[in-house]
Amino acid sequence: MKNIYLDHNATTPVLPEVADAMDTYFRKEWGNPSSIHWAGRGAKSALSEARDKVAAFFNCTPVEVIFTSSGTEGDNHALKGVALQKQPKGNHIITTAVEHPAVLKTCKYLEKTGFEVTYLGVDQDGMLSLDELKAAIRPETILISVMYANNETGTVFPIKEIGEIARANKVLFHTDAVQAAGKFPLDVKELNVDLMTISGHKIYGPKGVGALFVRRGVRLVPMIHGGHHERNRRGGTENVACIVGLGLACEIATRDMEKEVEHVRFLRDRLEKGLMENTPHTKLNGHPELRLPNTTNISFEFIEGEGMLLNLDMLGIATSSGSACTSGSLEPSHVLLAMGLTHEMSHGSIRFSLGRSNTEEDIDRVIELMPPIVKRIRQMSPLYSEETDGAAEITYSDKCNVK
Amino acid sequence: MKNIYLDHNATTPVLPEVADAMDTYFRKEWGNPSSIHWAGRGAKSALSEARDKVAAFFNCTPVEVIFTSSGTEGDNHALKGVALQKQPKGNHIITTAVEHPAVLKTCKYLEKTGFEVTYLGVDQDGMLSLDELKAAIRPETILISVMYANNETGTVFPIKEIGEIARANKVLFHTDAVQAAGKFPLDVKELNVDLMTISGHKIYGPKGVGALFVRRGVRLVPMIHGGHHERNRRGGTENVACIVGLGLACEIATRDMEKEVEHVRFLRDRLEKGLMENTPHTKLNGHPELRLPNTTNISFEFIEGEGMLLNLDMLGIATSSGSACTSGSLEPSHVLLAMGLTHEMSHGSIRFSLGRSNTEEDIDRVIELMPPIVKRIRQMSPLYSEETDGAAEITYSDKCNVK
Amino acid sequence: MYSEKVMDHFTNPRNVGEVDEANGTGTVGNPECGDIMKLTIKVEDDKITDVKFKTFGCGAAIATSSMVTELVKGINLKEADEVSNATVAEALDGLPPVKMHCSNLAADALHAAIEDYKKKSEEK
Amino acid sequence: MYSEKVMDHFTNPRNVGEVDEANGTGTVGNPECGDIMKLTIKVEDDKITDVKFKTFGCGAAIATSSMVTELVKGINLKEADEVSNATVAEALDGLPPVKMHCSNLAADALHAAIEDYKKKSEEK
Ligand SMILES: Cc1ncc(COP(=O)(O)O)c(C=O)c1O
Ligand SMILES: Cc1ncc(COP(=O)(O)O)c(C=O)c1O
Repeated sequence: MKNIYLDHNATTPVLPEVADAMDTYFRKEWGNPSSIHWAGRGAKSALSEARDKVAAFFNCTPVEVIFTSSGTEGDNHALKGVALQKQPKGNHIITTAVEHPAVLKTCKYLEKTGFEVTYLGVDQDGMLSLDELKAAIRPETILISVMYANNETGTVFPIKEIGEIARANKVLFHTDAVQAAGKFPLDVKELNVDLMTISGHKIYGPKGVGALFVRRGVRLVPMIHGGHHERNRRGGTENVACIVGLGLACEIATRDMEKEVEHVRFLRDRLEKGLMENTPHTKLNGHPELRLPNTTNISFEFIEGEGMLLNLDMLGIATSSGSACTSGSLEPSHVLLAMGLTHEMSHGSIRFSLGRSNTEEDIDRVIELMPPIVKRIRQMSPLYSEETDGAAEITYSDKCNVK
Repeated sequence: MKNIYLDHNATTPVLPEVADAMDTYFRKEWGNPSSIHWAGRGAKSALSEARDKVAAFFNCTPVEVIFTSSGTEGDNHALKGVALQKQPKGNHIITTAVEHPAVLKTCKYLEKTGFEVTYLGVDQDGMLSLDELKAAIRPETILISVMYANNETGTVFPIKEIGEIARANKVLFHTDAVQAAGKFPLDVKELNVDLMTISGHKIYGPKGVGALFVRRGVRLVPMIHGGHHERNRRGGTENVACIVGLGLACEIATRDMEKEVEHVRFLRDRLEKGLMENTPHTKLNGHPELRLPNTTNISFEFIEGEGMLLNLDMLGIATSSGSACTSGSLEPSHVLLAMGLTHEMSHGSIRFSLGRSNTEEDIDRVIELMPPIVKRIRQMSPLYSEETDGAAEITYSDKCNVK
Repeated sequence: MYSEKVMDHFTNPRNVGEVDEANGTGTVGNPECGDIMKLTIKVEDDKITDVKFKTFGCGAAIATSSMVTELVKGINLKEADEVSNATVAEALDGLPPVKMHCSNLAADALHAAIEDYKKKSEEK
Repeated sequence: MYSEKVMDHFTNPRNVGEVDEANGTGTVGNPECGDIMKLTIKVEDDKITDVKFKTFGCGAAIATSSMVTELVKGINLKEADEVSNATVAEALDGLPPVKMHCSNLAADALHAAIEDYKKKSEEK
């Protein structure tokens, strides 16, 4: 039975041509790019070619690119780097309630060290309000950080407009474009952004590498101090092979974008329609139009996501659940809660995120296999009544079983 | 003409078996280890196996290992993590004047943010004094960070004794073991260390990955905030392939250590003797006995290192010069200056660092090729007089040409 | 992530549903906590002659629910009282550390159902 | 890192040494700065008829020294006055940004040597 991978927002397979390109930098050109002798020269020029490619991806100059070890590091560096640099001038940061933990947890940390953070809310489609954003700006606001596209729902924020507002108010603007990369052009000039984060493994490149665009003239306190790497902005011997992989992945992403977007959008729409028509009591999470073309996030009422995920996995279908039972309690998605979903509905969400290798047959198989899974799990749920095909009557205890 | 690589302290070639092991995690097991479906499971167990291997290398438990993106990140995380965590209790850190920039620059940064740092000096062999260390400890001392072996001279510090002093004074102890790894056993129990940094690319593993040992019970403020990775201690999707490479490199390092140390020591001693006997006016930098078995650092009087390095490079011989003309001025090595060398002698140093692939023929070739290079460059030097084969009479202007 | 036994109980859960003419019901958890479990039992002569569960929760929650019904079917109330969270987790060959809290649910629901039965019988 | 021209001048430096019967000497730099250059010239009829250098410094420092001697050999003092750091760097097809400071040395040494010649001729 063929496996079907529908979790491209979690990670994407590395393209064979990317893996091939990297291979050289493990086996032949293993030199340290800081060395001036023969062993370092190949690595050094590879680094510089990769930087050119990433700069082309951002539509910026190569010196405006800092290589990082992940999207998470890029987000941390942008936020803390600006915050510490601008601390004397102001201590207020604006972000949204639906950011990735890389931004949210960093903001929580900054709050502990004397910064104030406004978390903008979103409406039921996961969209933020530009008026609320404008109203949140204060004289002491030093940074706005708003993601380009949400990883859970795919909702896309109006980055260009936010960039204009930021610029008009002389506030720096960072966007986490980890999920938007490869799906929209990331033109930092067009978008008015000062800082932008991307990650290799979401665009068919390797894990453990990313890049941060930092507009010329924007100074950041470094996060990793050390040698003269990255023009003194980020210490540490460069991960040459992974950086080469990132560069090539960016190049290919641009080359294939149009075709891929069309491909995944067609399949995604088919999947979404098929799933929602075949199963009662579902709800689409995310903006109906302003959404990543590859993402559909659906809540299945009365049941919890992990069960569906496990059942799908047993059939070889990889998806992701908004409900993460990782830290000792079954945490519902902070994104879905921010959109006003109840806890039950948040727990019952499944994210399908498509990619270049998916086919129409894949999608049709999922459409066919999903309803019996949902039915089976609903039969186990105390929230569901088979007789009425609706909510069961149940009284909750008010005590949580979680310590 | 065969290239001869004598710069293993800068970076080592990736072993083919390490590259092979990594390949699987780009081409087949590309899943996200946080995913619970089929695509993530292989990556997750690979991560856990690699962690076991690194834990064995440290002689610690797997939960005491945090994977990082470089030795530099490990050093930063150890220093800032302890500093910020312990800030309420004390603000004094002790380190040495000869640490790697990953430690020194981090200390300089911490000094700017309210910490006090004592930089212990070293004697002419690059050795520190335990009495001075003891005397430097104050009630508000929160951390001692002393490298295991110096990357430039190879001088090895008495880590076990320093660990005992730290423990007796209830001060945390970090050691940067990046250069010692693979040359000495890194038994954290035996050595009394609380934190230890290693880096993949110095032990025939990949660049862009490292590990930090953090003794159970030692809490650090995270440096990269994000998801639940590394038990909430370091956010970011894991660089699975590079981590697998690091794990295997550690395993092989232990397996081959004895043999390799004997091999490089024999060749290093031969090289050192050959070079110093064949050329007048040289000086060995570093401790005569307590030194990495693969490293020899020699100052050639009257001349500057880069010229020698370039000439050697033209013959296919890769070495490194203590003199780095990188940041707008010809900076002499801070390590050699701390050992009391004059600026000229610091500028005139060349580091030869050997590795497993070097052969006796390699070494003999270098011994043969070096003297004419030195002679040729000396002839160009205003500090050298051919007639007397000694120092030339010269009066300096006191103004520097560097702005 | 899960042991084979957990996956077995998750995939083929035993005793799903509600006992006809149950004389004890225990509902624990609520949507805010994440997991909800409803256990119904039929007690005859101090013995649990039938037991069924309905659970809203993750794989571990379903498996522990299923396991607890197997553990207590046919045993007397005194023995059932001694079934703890640890008993259930052990019977499943362990749970991933992050899921340990789920096993609290199953034993809690059982004890709530027994409590309910006792209260009802006293009321009679 | 270095252009071909730099490597050529570094590998085959022109005019190394000290001019016999030099009538102008310029020494610039000191060990603390890193680079030291000593330029000796022989001036006849306002023309630099011979010039040689000795340099302690990195590859760029040696190449710029060599280049400056080539540039000024045979030209008159007025033309030599106009040789600047930029002239030398350009003649070498550029230097890496981090090495730009080295090219300051060569022109400085030249001007110091001319200065020295002029002072000496006045003294006569
Ligand atoms: C002693 C020492 N510490 C730290 C580092 C930094 O490690 P990395 O190159 O992985 O950033 C190095 C090597 O550059 C080193 O020699
Ligand atoms: C929106 C967003 N930001 C940041 C990240 C973090 O990137 P990385 O996985 O490279 O740490 C992710 C992916 O996990 C993401 O989806």
